[in-house]
Amino acid sequence: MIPKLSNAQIAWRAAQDIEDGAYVNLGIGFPEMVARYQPEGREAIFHTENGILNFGEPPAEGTEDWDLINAGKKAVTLKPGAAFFHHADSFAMVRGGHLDVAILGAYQVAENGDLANWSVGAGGVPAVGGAMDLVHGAKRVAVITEHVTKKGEPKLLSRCTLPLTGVACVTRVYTSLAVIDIEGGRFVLREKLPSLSLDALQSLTGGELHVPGPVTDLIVPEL
Amino acid sequence: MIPKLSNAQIAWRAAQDIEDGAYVNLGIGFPEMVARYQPEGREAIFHTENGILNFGEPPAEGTEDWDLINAGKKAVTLKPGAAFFHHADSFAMVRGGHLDVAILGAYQVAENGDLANWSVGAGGVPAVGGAMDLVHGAKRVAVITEHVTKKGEPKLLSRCTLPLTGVACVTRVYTSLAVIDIEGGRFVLREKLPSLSLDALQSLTGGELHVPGPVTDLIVPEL
Amino acid sequence: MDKTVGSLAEAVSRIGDGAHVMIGGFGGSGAPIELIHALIDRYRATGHPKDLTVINNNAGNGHVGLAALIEQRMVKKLICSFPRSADPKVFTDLYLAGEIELELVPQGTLAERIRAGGAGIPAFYTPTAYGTDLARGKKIEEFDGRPYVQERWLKADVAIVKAYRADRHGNLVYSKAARNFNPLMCMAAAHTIVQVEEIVEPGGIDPEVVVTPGIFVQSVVCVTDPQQEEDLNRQGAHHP
Amino acid sequence: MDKTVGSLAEAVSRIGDGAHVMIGGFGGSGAPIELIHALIDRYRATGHPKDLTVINNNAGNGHVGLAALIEQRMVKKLICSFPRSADPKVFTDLYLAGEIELELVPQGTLAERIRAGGAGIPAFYTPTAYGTDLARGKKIEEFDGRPYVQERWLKADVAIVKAYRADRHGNLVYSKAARNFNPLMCMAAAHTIVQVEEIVEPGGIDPEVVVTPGIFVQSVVCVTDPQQEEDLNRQGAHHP
Repeated sequence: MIPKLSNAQIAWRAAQDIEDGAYVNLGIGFPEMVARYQPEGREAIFHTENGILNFGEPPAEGTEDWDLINAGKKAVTLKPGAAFFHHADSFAMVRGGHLDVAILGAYQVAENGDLANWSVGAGGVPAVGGAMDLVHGAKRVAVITEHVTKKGEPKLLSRCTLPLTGVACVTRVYTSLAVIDIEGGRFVLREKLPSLSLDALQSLTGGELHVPGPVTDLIVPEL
Repeated sequence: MIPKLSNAQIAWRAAQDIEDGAYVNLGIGFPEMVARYQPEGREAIFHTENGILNFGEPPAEGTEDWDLINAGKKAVTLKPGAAFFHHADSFAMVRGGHLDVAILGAYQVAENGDLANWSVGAGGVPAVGGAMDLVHGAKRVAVITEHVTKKGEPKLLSRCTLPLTGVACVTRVYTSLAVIDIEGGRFVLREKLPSLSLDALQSLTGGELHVPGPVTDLIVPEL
Repeated sequence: MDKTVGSLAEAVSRIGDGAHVMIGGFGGSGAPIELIHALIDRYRATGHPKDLTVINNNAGNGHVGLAALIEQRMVKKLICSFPRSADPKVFTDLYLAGEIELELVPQGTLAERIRAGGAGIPAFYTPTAYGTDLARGKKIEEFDGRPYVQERWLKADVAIVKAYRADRHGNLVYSKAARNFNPLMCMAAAHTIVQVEEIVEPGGIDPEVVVTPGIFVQSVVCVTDPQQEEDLNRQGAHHP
Repeated sequence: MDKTVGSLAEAVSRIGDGAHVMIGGFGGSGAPIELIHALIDRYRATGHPKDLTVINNNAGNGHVGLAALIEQRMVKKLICSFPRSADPKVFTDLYLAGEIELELVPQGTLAERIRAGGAGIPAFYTPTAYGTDLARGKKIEEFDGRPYVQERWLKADVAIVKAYRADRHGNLVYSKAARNFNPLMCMAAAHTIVQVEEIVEPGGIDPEVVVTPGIFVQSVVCVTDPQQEEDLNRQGAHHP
C-alpha cells in the first residue's frame, strides 16, 4: 500500500498557496474543500459563477435560502463585503483575468498543461458548466487530484486521452503524492511525500518528471 | 419667400408620431425640442446615452445637479420610474434594438436612407459621439431638419456627399416643408405644406419625390 | 405606462409553437416556476405551445419547472451548459432515446451569447473552448498571437424570468443569487415576461438600484409567494 | 483586506511614462478631477508621467481636469468619441498643430470595446460605423445577411475613476449619471484607482446594490467634497 494524502490533506496543501487578498474560484465538489483550510491571518475572497463574491460557509441545516447558492447548487452564506451580479459580469471576472486563482478537479492533466475534467468520452449526457471558462483568465489555474485513478492508472500524462477542457492552461498540480508545476511543457517536481522514492513516483506518472531544483518534503498535518 | 415651418413646428410634427409607451432617444440640440410637444395622454420614456431612462425637464437655473445631465451635457431632472445604468448597458439598449424611435438631426439624407450628420468633411476637429450607434438598432430612425441648407442647397439628395453616419438607416424625414418616408430606396412624399406646389417642393429636393398615394396637408399649430 | 398583466395564464398566452424561449434561473435559484407551470397548463388544455427551443443553464430537476416542461414533450431542443442535476431523469431518458436535441454551451459563453443578443453584437471571440470538442466547426481567429473561438449571439422570441420586485414600467430588482441569467435574458428576447413578488408604482424603486431597466421588459405578473424548485423536489412534487 | 490609500499623491504615484490611462466620466459628470489634478501635480514636480495615452469619452473642457492634463503636454494620444465641448481650446489647438494624436471611436463602440477589455473578449462585431470613414481598414463580416465591423478590445494599465461610496474591499456605488464609463473602466484596467466621497467598512454597502464589485478595484482614496468640472469652468478655474 502506497502512503498517500487524503482529499482533505490535498486541499489543505493547495490552500497554503493562496495569498492574502486573493480572489479565488473553487471548482464544484472536491475543490470546494480548499476553503476550509485558509491559513490564519490570510483573507481570500471566493467567487462563484452564479454571481456572488465573498460567500462563506454553508448555513445550518434547515435554514437554507435557496436564492443563496453556489455553482454546485449548495446553500451558502454571505460575508461582509459581498456583492451580487449577473452571469455575464460573473464570467467577465473569470475570462477577463480578474481571478487570482482557480482550483479545479481533473480526470487527466498533460505535461503541456492541457486539462481534461468534463467528459469521460462517449455515452451518457455531456455536461460542461463553467469548466471551460474557468481554465481561461484566472492568473493561476491549479488542479487538485488523486495521483492515479481508482484502477491505478496515471492521471498525469504526456498527452490527455479524454476530451479536453482547455489547452495549456494548468500551471500547478497538487496530488495525493506530490506537488508538480507545469513549466515549458514539462512536469517539474517541487514536493513529494518523504516516504516515496522518486522512482516510485515516476512509475505512477504518465509523463517524465523533471527535477531541476530541490524537491521539498510534502508534509501535511493529520486532518 | 417660401413659407416654412419653424424648428419648434418641425419638432411638434415629429412628436405626433411617437406612440404611447415608446422608448425614445432624441439627438443633441434641435431634436431635444421634440420632448416638449408630446401629445396629451401619451407617455414616452426618454433615453440618454450617458445612462438614464425616463429623464424630464431641465431644472430651474441655479438648482442644477451636474451628476444628472443628458448626452448634450445639459442638466435634467428625473421622472418617477427612472433608472441609471452604465454606458455599455446604455448602448446595448441602442444597438440591441430596444429603442422604438431615434430622432436625429441631419446635414444630408439620401433616398436610400443614408445619413450624414457628424462631419462636414476635412478641417477642424472631428467628433462623432453616439451618432453612429443611434442610427442602428432603434426600430424607427427619423430625421428632423430644414428642407434646404442656409445657402438654399438641398439636404435631401440622391446620394450624400458628406461623410456618412450610417448606411440605409433613415426611414422618415420631417422637414420644414414636408414629411417624407424612405421606402425601397426612394423618397415617398406623405405630407407637404398646403401652400407649396409639388413642383416647387421637388425643385428644392435633390432626389426624386415619389407620390404613390395621397399627400396630406402638413398642418402644424402656431408655436 | 403599465406593463402588468392580470394572470399567469394571460402572461403566457401568446407564446407560439416552435418559439425560442429563454427561461431564467440557475438550477432552481431564480427559476420562474409559476410561469413555467402556467405554460404547461396551457399546453395540456390546448396542445400549444409545442416544439419549443428552450435556453436555460440546466435541464431541470425532478418533475417540476423545466423538468416538467420537458416531461410534457413540449421541448424539441435544449440549449444549456449543464444538463445534470440531483434528479435529471426526465431529460436524460429523452436524450438517450434521441427524442430531444441538446446544444451544449460553456456557461460563460452561454451568458455572453445571450448578452450579445441583447446588445446587438452578432458575434464575438472568446478563449473558452478553444482546442476542445465544443469548438468543433467554429471559426478560429488569432488576436495578439493567441487563438480564439468565434461565437454567435443568442436571441429568443420570449423570455420568462423571475425577479423580486417590479414597478409598473418594468424596472426590476432581484433577490440575491437568483439574479444569475435573468437580467441577460430580459435583454435578449423580443418579449420578456417577468414574475415578481411585488409590483410597486413608478418611483417605488430607487433609480440607483434598478438592475433591469424597464425598456427590457414587456409583461409583469405578480406571484406573491413563489415556490422554490429545491423545496418542491424535496417534497417529491410533480406538475401537474 | 483594505484597498484604501492615504492620499491622492500616493494613489497616482505608480503611473508610469507611456501608460495607457482610462479616465472615467462623461464630460464633467463622473470625472475624477482630484485624481487628475494629483497626476498633474506629480508631473510638475517630477516630470512624470508623460507620453500618456488617455481613453475618455471627451477631450476636456476649459483648463481643469482632462483639459489641464492635455494642457501640460502629458498626453501623447487621446482615444475618445467627442472631442468638442463648450471650451475645447486646449485640445483643439494641439490637435490642429499636429501635436496630439486622436483616435476617434463611436461612443457605443468605445463603451463596448472597454467592456470587452474587461471581459476577456478580444474582438466583437458591431453594425456601428459600417460604411463610414470610421470603419476604414477594419475587417467586415456578414452575419444573417447583414454586414458588421470587427472591433478590438481596449485595455489600460491604469484607470482613474470617480464613484460615490466604497467599502474597504473596493465595492462601489455611484451617483446618478456620473456612473457612465466608470464601471467599465474599472473592469478594463490592470490597476484601478477610485476616488470616493465616503469609505465604509465591508458590509456597509448592501450586496444587492453594488455596481462595481471590489474584484475590479485595486486602490481607493477618499475625497469627501469633490469638485465638479462644470462648476470650476463657470468660475474660470485653471489647474494649477
